[in-house]
Amino acid sequence: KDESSSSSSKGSEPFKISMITPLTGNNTFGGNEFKNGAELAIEHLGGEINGRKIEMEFADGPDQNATLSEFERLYNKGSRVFVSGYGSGADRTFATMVDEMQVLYLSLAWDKDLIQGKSDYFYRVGANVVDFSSGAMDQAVSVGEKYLGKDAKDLKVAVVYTSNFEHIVEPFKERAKKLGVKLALVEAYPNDTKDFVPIITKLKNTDYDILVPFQGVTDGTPFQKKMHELKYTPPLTIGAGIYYDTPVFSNLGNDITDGILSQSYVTPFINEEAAKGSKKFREDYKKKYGHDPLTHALQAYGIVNVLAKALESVDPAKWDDTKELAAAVKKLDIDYGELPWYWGVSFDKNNSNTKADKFILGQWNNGSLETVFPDNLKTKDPIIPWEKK
Amino acid sequence: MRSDNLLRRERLLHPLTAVSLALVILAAFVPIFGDRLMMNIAIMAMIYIILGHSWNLLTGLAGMFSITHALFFGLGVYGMSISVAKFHLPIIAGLLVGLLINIVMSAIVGMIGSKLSGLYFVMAQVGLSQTIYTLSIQLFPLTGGVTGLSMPREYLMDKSTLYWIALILAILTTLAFAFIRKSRMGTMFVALKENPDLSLSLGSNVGKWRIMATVMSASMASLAGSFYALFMMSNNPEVFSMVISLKIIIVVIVGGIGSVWGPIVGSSLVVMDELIRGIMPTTMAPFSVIIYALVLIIMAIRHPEGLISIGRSIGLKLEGKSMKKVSISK
Amino acid sequence: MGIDTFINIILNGILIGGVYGLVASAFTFQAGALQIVNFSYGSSTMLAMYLTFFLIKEWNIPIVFAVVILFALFFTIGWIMRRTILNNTNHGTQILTTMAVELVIINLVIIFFTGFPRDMAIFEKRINITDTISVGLTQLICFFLAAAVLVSFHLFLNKTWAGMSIRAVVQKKEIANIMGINSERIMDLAFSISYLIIAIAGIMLMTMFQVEPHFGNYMMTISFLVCVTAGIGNMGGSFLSGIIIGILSALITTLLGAQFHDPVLFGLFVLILLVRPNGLFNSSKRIARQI
Amino acid sequence: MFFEMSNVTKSFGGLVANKDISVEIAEGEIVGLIGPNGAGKSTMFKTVTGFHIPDSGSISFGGKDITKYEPNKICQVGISCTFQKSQLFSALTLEESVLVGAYCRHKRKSQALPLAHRMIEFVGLGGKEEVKISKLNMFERKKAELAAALATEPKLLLLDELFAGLVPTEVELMLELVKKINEEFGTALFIVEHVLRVIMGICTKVYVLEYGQLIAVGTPEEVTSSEVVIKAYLGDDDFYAATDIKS
Amino acid sequence: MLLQISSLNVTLSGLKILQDVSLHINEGELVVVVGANGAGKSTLLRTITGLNPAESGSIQYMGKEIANQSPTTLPATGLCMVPEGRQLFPEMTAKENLLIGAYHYRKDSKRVANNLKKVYEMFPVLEKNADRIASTFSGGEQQMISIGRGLMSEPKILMIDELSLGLAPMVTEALFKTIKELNRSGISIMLIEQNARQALKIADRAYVMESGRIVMEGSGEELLNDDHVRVAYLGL
Ligand SMILES: Nc1ncnc2c1ncn2[C@@H]1O[C@H](COP(=O)(O)OP(=O)(O)OP(=O)(O)O)[C@@H](O)[C@H]1O
Ligand SMILES: Nc1ncnc2c1ncn2[C@@H]1O[C@H](COP(=O)(O)OP(=O)(O)OP(=O)(O)O)[C@@H](O)[C@H]1O
Ligand SMILES: [Mg+2]
Ligand SMILES: [Mg+2]
Repeated sequence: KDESSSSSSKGSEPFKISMITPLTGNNTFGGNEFKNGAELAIEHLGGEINGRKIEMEFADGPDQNATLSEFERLYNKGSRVFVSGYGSGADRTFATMVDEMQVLYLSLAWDKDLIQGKSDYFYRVGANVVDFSSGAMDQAVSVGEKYLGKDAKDLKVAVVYTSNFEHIVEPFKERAKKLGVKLALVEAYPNDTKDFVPIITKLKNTDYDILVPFQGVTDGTPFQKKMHELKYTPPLTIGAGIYYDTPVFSNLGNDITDGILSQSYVTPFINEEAAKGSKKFREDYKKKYGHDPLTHALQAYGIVNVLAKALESVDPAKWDDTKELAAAVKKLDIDYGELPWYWGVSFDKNNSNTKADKFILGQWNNGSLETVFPDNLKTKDPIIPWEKK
Repeated sequence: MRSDNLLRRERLLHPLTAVSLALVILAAFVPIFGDRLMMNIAIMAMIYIILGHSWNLLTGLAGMFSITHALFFGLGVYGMSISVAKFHLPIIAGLLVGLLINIVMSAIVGMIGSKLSGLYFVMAQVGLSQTIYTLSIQLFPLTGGVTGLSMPREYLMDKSTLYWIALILAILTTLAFAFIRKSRMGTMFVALKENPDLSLSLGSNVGKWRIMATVMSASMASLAGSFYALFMMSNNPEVFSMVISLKIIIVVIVGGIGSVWGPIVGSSLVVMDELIRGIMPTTMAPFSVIIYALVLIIMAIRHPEGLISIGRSIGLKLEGKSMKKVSISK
Repeated sequence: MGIDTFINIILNGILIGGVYGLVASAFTFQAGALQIVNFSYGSSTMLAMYLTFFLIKEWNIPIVFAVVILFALFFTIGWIMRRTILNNTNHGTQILTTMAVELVIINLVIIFFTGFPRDMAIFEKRINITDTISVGLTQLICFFLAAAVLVSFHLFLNKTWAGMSIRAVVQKKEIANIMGINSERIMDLAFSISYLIIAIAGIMLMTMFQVEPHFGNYMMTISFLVCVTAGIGNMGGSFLSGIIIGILSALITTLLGAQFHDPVLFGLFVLILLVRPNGLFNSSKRIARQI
Repeated sequence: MFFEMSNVTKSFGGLVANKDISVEIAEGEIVGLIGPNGAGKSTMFKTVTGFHIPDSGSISFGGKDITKYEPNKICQVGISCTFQKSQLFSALTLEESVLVGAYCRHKRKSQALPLAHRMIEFVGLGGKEEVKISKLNMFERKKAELAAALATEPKLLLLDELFAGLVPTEVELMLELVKKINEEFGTALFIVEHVLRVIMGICTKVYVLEYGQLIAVGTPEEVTSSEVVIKAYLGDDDFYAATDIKS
Repeated sequence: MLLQISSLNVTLSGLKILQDVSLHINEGELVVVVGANGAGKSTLLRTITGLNPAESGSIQYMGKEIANQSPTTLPATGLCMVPEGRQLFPEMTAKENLLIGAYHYRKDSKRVANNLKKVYEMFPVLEKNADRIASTFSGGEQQMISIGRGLMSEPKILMIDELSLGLAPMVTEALFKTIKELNRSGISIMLIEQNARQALKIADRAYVMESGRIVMEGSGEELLNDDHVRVAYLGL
């Protein structure tokens, strides 16, 4: 009945895109980046598409059940199109229920098994974790081959990570096994570890070629600082994204960060020509929010742009018909580089984006992150080993 | 005259409490049928009622301060979701698996609780729950790590079905609590809380009762957890988090500790939390938490015996008594 | 593994243990001596860290003034908290109100300082003992500071009239009153002093760690662990148990692997508690059956 | 023997609170235990009831060795006690408090409740079942304690200074009650008391303890006239000897 | 007149506990209050020290109104109560318990040491076990600590609630003598005692309290010979 009453004014009302993301609680930091990114996307779109106004509607989802409850609230208020917020633990829930509710849901969650069979309304637009972390292994191997002169069989890799990232590291390890790469050290430490001396000592006593840390902002900083204090520099570090490619990391100072490589999911610090609008995003973001954007912000910016592409292809008056809109999303076929986050869009039969599979390798150089791989995105050539410089 | 007295007291147990309880809950939620958000909030409130009774049993009655109560809840969630999502067992099996894990776990906690008291017991629980939390993340192949597992989509239930199940579970646990409170077990629980040494000297096997209290309480929490897994259609280490534990404690203390009505009254907080978050504009989200916190503080200072003390002071005669003091130091 | 490495790890464990001791000292004092269970302890420390950062790094206030401001502020916070929400002995109420205060602090920090992690970007100076063995300077300072704080708390409680009257008030308020002790005043003062210690700890920690709004959780766990394993209210023991925890966790990580850190450490402490139900350093004689 | 302590020693650190104590009590007997403050009387009771484990020696009851029993087990074999420092469940009602004791014998509420009511009636608190223990005055509390202990249906009841703080009229009432316990239930009693009226009035045998050691045993008359006891405990003033005892 | 109480009424949790109580203590007097359990004796003392609120009536101490005054100011003026049921600080040592009594003149360490010595002389057991935790003392020993703590405060007027509770006859005797001596040395004493006979023997004056009212007043001698008292409180 809700729909019939409002049908008369359809098309003239602003169109709402909803995002539930943690604005309080433990993940406030990433949540706000998400919010900023989406906000900026709407601004860049001029607040309208094809003449109809579009608006973001945000809600605070500090935890799983609050997210669900906010979802229901927004649904009650008429929201039918959602993009997922940072670390949304409730995406699994939504994956099961949006079809029944006929809600279009674009997710950035990257769990491999997120989608249970065929769905008409649930789309995973971002990368999945297995691609990402086996990608990191591949990067390590290709760096090894190209710069260290070792092929996979001879390469020795050390991994350190918080146990929070077990699900990311697992595919990494599997990939290593498959490629025959030797894992010289695998060290998972508890989330709130503050004392890294024992782990660093272990590293010191391990013979390896490449260190791959999977670390977040809370543990990455102390870890790197401690290494610096102990005057220890690993032979080569390839951070598995997450934190190593954020501006926060560069705050540590050049003598620490310089030379460190990092795989990124998506990053605004790439060759401007390769991804349309990435520079504009980067600059405007900094202007508006006072700091360089994190990957998170770009993801949110990106997903709103993906949705915008779908909206463009549908008559604004029909946007409220989610079925039609969902079909338009499904039909999307966007090439790599057309969106600011570089990824393309093309959904497989389970609505998983098959063009969110290219990852970027960057290197810190004088406090800024230069993209060094793949070649079409790179802004600089890598310097390996760093001492060569 | 004596037997007359006896009769009156025995009757107090079920029918009256049950009927009035059911009516109150129903009346409170009649307007919400069909409204998904309201049903959602109601379901969360029911879950906290169940958890509240569970905590109240252990802490309010038996006096064992349970600081990481989400541990039992979380095990219930994992029992259900692992059984169903990983091993494709039926729901009832998931429920039983959750119960079983919880019974084992709570027997351990109870055993520790019969040796330790006060902050020492609290500390031991923090240790155990931290360990389980870590394991829930590290045993990635089994548990799905931080991202958890998805329940198969065919188990998705209608909101109103979920609502009715939650309601029934809440009523059942309320009755169970009321019954236990009046039974031998309840008397023994309160006795050991009030004065363990005297209980011992009156022949009560304090250690056994402590374990019993923990097991009973954990089973209730497990029920809530298993239901939550069906409600959320997934699991997530978040369910072991301190946030949930603290919320359970807050709900009961605000309601009135030791009383059957405590958790029911206190669950209004869950509703309040939702409402404040709903009313405040998103940009003010941190402010809404602050408001919530301030309300808590004022509540705690003005009505240290819980909200039901207000009811009592305006003449409502609610069954049960609040036990003013929780003590977690020795 | 060489002997040097081993010594290094143990030394580091001892020093970080000292830091744990410092973090926990005020908590031990509050929970043990004042019988106030302060769940906002962690976030108070976090607040001290943020303020340190902003006073010194962002607002460029000279260090001496910054410290004075911080002290004044924290003393006041302690005083106000004790006056308004902690002037009762009911642990249930205390838990409730302090948890609420924690929410307030965290969200105020988010509002005013954003959730962005902050780091003083100071690098710890290492003091080389031999070529291969070295210790961190701040850690060393913390170590001695912790020892000093805990020892002076201990002496204060046991050897001064004020300390004795605090214990008296905590144990039997009414009787302390009729003996002429102004229980409210003395508790206010004691609690405010404990907040000074939190300010000190905050400053020290800020030089070593990066802070974000939820950093307090970690403080809380550590304080809890240290306080309880030592035996609640046992100041001297806290310092020792901080060190033991430091060494143990270093050893577990080194010998078994970091992924076993939590289960083994916590498992060990549950066991220790079962064997010594009143903490490592409390003799059971102190806790006699009152029957 | 019905109840027997043989050569029990208990020390706290360096302090020997009980040294080589041997005590015998026959079924249905009323035995007293007196001695100066700090002599070790309460310690002895706590050892019997299982709150202390003796360093050496053994305790047997009804032919069973109960030396290492836990307090609740001891209660179940039939020894109950009241404590010197009044012990109560202050948040419970009188009825519930006594029920705790009654549950020691009966698992079902339907059986335990009548027993509890009987005991409440017996000690003369009938009508106060619903009153919170914390609302009772001292005399009533003492009776409540007694009722709870009685509800465990003990064969031996230890009373640690049950009469302390009662005015003489109340002492008499309580004395009647205690006598009635012995007569009606055949319960043996072991009584620690500084109120000599009690010891003289009902005990058939009195043990005297000083510095943890038994220094005398005998009938009340024998004991109170013994030089050692007068010197250690009663004092040479004729005050007690004269009036209290005779009355 | 040192202490003058007139028409004192006290209501606690809705119950009238004391009704129209008037009594006084002169300088240097030893006054005994007897009464059955629950008569309100302890409540009277608690009201004088300000632990319970007085509803109406006045309590004048050395000519000053002290009803409903904060208890903390009293010790310095020489008003001290030894509470019922010992009320020691259970986790402090015997010595510390005694020292707390000297809190209000704590700066004068000589005076403290002096008084401590006196108390130790009175109760040698305490000196021997000075550093033991109070809760491990026997019942009687705890009573000694409690009385000692009261004496430490150098009272002008000492109010003792249930002096002989749990004390062995010999100690009780000695204590009564001591009390009398203290009284002779100039301390006024108000004694609440179940052992009415002995108490009345040493009393200058005495009051009988029943259900919250003073029902009788007279010299110790008079009351000892009063029929009602003999029946109700002496058990004769
Ligand atoms: N837990 C304990 N630790 C150390 N000493 C103790 C402990 N319990 C009792 N004592 C000491 O043992 C001795 C005997 O104490 P107990 O309580 O048995 O005396 P009592 O004969 O009951 O005296 P009273 O008549 O005063 O109650 C006393 O000196 C007492 O201080
Ligand atoms: N806080 C209170 N609230 C309600 N009633 C109280 C309170 N304190 C005492 N009473 C009641 O007041 C009456 C007098 O108590 P009080 O302790 O003064 O008597 P008492 O003469 O000292 O007796 P006892 O010999 O038992 O010490 C008792 O019936 C008691 O139950
Ligand atoms: Mg004794
Ligand atoms: Mg009294």
